[in-house]
Amino acid sequence: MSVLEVEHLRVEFGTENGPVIAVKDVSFTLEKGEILSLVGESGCGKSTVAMSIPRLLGDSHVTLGGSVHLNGVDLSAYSEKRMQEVRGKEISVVFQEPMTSLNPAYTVGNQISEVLLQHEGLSRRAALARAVELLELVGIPDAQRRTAAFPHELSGGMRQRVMIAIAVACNPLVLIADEPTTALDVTIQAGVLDIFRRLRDNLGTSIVLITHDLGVVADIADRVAIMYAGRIVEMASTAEIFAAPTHPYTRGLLGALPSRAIMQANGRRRLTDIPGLVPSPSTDPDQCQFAPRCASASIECTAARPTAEPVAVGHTVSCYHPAVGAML
Amino acid sequence: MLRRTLNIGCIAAASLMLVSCASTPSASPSADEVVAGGIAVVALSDEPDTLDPTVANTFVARVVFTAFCEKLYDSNDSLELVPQLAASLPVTSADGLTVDIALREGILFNDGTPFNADAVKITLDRNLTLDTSSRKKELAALQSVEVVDENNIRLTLSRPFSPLGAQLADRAGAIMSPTALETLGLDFGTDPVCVGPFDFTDRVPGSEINFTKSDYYYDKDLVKLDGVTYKFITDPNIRAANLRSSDINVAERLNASDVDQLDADGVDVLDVSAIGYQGLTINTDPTMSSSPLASSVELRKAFELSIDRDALNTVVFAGQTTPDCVPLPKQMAFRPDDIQCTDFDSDAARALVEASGETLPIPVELLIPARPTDQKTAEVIQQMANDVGFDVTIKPVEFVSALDLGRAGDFDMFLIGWSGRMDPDGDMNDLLTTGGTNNYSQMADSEVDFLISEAASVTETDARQDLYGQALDRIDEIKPLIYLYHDTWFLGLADITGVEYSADAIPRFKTAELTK
Amino acid sequence: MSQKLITAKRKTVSSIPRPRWQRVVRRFARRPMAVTGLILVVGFVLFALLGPILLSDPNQQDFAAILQTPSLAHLLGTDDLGRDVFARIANGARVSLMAGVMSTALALIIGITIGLITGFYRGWVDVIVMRIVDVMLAFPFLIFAVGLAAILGASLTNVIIALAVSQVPEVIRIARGEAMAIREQEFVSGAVADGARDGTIMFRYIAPNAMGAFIVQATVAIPAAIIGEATLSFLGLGVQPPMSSWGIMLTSAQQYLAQAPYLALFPGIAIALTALGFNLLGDGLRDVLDPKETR
Amino acid sequence: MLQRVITSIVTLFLASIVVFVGVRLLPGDPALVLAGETADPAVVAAIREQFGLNQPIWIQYFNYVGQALQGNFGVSTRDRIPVAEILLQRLPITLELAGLAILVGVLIGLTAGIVSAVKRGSFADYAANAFGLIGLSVPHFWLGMLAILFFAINLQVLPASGYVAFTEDPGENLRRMILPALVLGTGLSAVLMRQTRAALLGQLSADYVRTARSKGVSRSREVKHALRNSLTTVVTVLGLQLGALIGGAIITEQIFVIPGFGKLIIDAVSARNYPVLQGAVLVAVTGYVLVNLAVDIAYAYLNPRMRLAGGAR
Repeated sequence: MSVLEVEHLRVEFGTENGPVIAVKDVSFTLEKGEILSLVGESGCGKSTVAMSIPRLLGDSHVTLGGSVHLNGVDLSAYSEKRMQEVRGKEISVVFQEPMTSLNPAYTVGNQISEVLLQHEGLSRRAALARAVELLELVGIPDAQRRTAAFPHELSGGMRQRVMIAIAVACNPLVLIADEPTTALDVTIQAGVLDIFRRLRDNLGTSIVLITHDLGVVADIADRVAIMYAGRIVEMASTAEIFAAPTHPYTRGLLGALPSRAIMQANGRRRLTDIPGLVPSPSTDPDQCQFAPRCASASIECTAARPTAEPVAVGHTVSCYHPAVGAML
Repeated sequence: MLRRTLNIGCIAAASLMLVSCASTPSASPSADEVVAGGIAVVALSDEPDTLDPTVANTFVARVVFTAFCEKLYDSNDSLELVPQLAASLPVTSADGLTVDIALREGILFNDGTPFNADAVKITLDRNLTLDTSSRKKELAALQSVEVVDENNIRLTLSRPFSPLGAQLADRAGAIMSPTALETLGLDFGTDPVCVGPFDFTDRVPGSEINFTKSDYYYDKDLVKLDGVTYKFITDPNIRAANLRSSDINVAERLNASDVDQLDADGVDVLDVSAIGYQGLTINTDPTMSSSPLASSVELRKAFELSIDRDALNTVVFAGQTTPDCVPLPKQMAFRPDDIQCTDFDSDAARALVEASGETLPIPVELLIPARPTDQKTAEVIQQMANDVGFDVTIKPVEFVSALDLGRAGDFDMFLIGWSGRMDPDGDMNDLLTTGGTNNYSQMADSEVDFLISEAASVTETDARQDLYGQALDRIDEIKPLIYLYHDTWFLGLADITGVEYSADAIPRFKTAELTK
Repeated sequence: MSQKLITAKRKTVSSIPRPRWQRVVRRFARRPMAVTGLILVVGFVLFALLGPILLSDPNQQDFAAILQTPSLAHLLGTDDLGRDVFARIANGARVSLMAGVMSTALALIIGITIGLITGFYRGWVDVIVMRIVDVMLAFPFLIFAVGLAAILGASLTNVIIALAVSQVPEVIRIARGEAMAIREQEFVSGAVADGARDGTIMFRYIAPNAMGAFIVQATVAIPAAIIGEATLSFLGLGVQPPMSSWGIMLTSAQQYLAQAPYLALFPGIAIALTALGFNLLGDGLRDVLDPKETR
Repeated sequence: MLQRVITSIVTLFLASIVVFVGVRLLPGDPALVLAGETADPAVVAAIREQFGLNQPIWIQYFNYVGQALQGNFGVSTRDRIPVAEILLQRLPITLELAGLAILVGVLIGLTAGIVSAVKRGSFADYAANAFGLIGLSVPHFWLGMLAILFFAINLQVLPASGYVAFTEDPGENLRRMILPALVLGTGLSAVLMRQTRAALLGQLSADYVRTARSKGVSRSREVKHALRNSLTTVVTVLGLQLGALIGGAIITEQIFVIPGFGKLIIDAVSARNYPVLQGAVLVAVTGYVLVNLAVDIAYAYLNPRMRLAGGAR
């Protein structure tokens, strides 16, 4: 049984300008000790997927569809109260912005202990002691002293490590990491990824890693799901994706992968070098959403939406014109 | 023109007023039970200035003085002189230059020190010499004070001056304890000691002044209250409200519009036509005022004709003031009996305006102190005068600045009153005489000057009355001032009886008693 | 919040960013409260403009009709001199709106100019100006306004000056802050690099981008100034009779609180509704324009 | 923080000059006020000399500041009572009024603001918003008049005005303070409600609240996280609102006839009582500056980021 099963996830936001369907139909599974990477451009809905699994989008303007099973239990049936017991304990999250994701008014130790107090029933003193261990675990030197520090006294990389310490404090089954390295320097990125790898290896944590950085994917992910306009368009093992990308969009992404040299000179570069615009998220026509930007689009692409078809073992793709073979 | 013919209506109205004015010692209509002792709480309309009779200037301070600081003389219902600390009325020599005053014997100040001729001399000398003495001018005719013996003093005057007695019935005649003066000097007002039914306890600035019954007062058997507290409540509505709720026992100067309601609520209301007047002072110096009014008696007359004093009284004062056209109050013995006012006649006024040959409308800038009632009065006058061809613009200025402007002659017309004095001299001299400090109208008329100074030196009442009559006639011809009305003041009483409220509109609590 | 997820962090920096006005209008129109505010404000402006034409003379006294309760002849009754309260409220609307709008406009003009200059140049100009601003801000608004009005003397012009001067320090602070923030942005540094003149940068580049903040400040300041005018008039430091102002009407109404409470009611409602209109309008504009929301 | 203290002192020094000059710019001669109706020019001159009004203004200023620093603010021109004594007498009254008003304001404003932000879009939110907007739009003095009309004239349950010292009769003192404190507190609570709501809403959508949520904490703990960071705003607003509160107190004291600081200032203006006016305004300004200094210190306490940075904004 998979640790996490996401089926036909759909997320709709009500906004002033009408509904926005950020996630249209996403299904995937996550096995124990697996690192799955969700990849896509900004606005493709990958962060929304990450946030909707532990139901963190909690707002009256959000409509969730589909189901999420954790170890076979349907979380969509859970009340908000029961979800609170899941969050931080079974499923925890590392967010994208280390600068703002910690409460500036509380000490680091305080914020780590909070989750322990909540779920582990530890005393304040024991929780604080455990916080020191966790800080050591994520590689923060002088951990004892750091527990008394306020977030603003730490660097971005350190803060992200604190976030990870919070996320792993209760040995969660699933760790969702939403672009955990995007805001960090390249040198620090490697360290953070290393922590993830160790967690998986030592604790068997399953990880959903949201990123748009194919370098990170190649470095750490076991499996990759490529998202476009609220849907997964291709899913395969990391090796397979890089070796034999099949969806024209995936191929475009890989083609647009900047060389290391460019990445270092301009860290903010984004994967938008495929011609054309991301489609409007407010509609969901019955067609391939990538068609307008696709070189191999044909009449049938705009007639009906392609379904996910296997092209190899563990490799599915939603396309009428899957490309075959390695990229040139 | 002031015609000396008899007018039934006017006199009748006046006598009606007199009936209500002269309601001296307060009747206690309800057969309420009298309570022994207690402290009467009195709401004043403003905060008094310093309680030093030599320098004090506010009306409310005069009210407070009656509690603890008696004078050589006092006034009765007709504003005539009666002895208070003096044993009898002053005796003036034939040439009018020497005045002998006999003092009451065996009287003690509230600090237990004896009241005698020496004390009187010290007070009067202080009034004459202190730099900041506001009494100097009132006692200008007084040259020196001589102690004849323990209980007699002799005043030497530089000129005959019959209003002297009246001055000694006011702050100039309030005798201070020499011991207290010695200790406090300039700060006498912070802990004043005089002869009086009550003794100063303390003062809370902005809030209240407290007095307790004096142990040394000569009439202390008549004093029933344990003490009096004067609170300062500037808003008349609030004075009325507090009276209604019995938070206070007495409220001074209530709104005319509140009187009926208070009556209905069982609060006794006494009224007195105040001795002061309200009027329109016209700048008669064309070099100072550019309004044609400055140089034209006819236009000033037209302005007076345009004003309906009765309507003003009804609209602004709910019919509670006493419309009048002379400075002297109706209860004053010196007031000529046969005063006839210029009646409201807008047609006549318009005719005069049109005959003036000036470009219409005729501009008049009306300077007023920025106070609600003055503003309302000004608005009504504006409408009345504009109806006949004037163009009145109202210039409200904060009170003190308005006085500044008035003194400087920087106005066309000034809505300003005078608080009134016991003696007619105090209502006319300096206000209408050439070069007077308070002669805002800049009037300079030798006939008026002569009549007013002559009236002050004559001692006989009929002769004085006649001279003032002549002066008022002459003033009416020149019209430097359009007198409008005498205020009526209302004193509200709740659970208290025996309050004296006489012609000078100063409530006295010597014989007051609280009731249940 | 939902907006943020979709469009966040996609700021184009190549050209001078400006709010798209059509979108602003559309978003504004979707807010019923904001539209209510606009209607109230426009209503009072029309009332102030048309009142004197359509209604009777607000200063016409009628001694035969004193303190009359509302009737068909006098919609809101008559006051203590028999004047029509409705006409006087219309007249007062003019004074209120003039005082509110003109003092705020004056404060904005002075404050923005000084604020932009100090925020742009900084240095000793900034130090001196900010000291002065601190001193001015050390005085509570009403004490400052009361003092100024007392020194200048009571008149509408002086009330406008007093209210404007009292508002200036706040505007300086905002303009200075905006200037300092916007100055650092890329399109400004670009313009600097292109050799644009200081004045051009301040008023062509910085000012238009701070416009949102200024408009928001204006909508906060106008109702405050309207209430300020009423308060000063109430204390006798504002416009003077026979000119009517809502504050003055309330002063005289105080005397008749028990007899004729409607005299106190209507001018107060007028003040409250006008201020409410501007506040609603301001809230709406803030939602639509405020740069803070997108930051 | 030291720099902040120095700035405050400089501000106060400059403010004292402004007060001194401002008071002397008031039209109307205080000596003339004292001299009264009959105002003898000689008396006026004597009064001027007695109060040092005939000296050049800078000499008057330095004399004044020298004395003021020793706690001597001169004597009231009206009754020769030391100004310091008068101020000490009036200050507690206004402090009581302001304290009660702040209590009312904070109780209503903070509660309404929190409820409205947490229950965004609910009926309570709309009600709180309506209250905030109306409270912001209604002038104090009118509210005071309505309160008098309703409670004192119509219902006759509370006194229209007047003041009884707390030491004299605590119950009566509070009874008389209810209406003024409510009137003064309402305006404050409206502002506070709006600011609390805005700040809390902003903080509730902050990333760290999402973090807290991801930890599985309850809604109330989430709000606590956000509230802790909103308090800086609330405290700052409270400090800045003190100015409005002093202004409001002037009007409120005027309407309810409370012999506090506000009434003292207004009375002193009309009586041209220079020493009292100067003293009162200076104390008001000093209080305002000191409270805002205290706010900055509190701010530093509530916001750890400021502790090291050592200065506000």
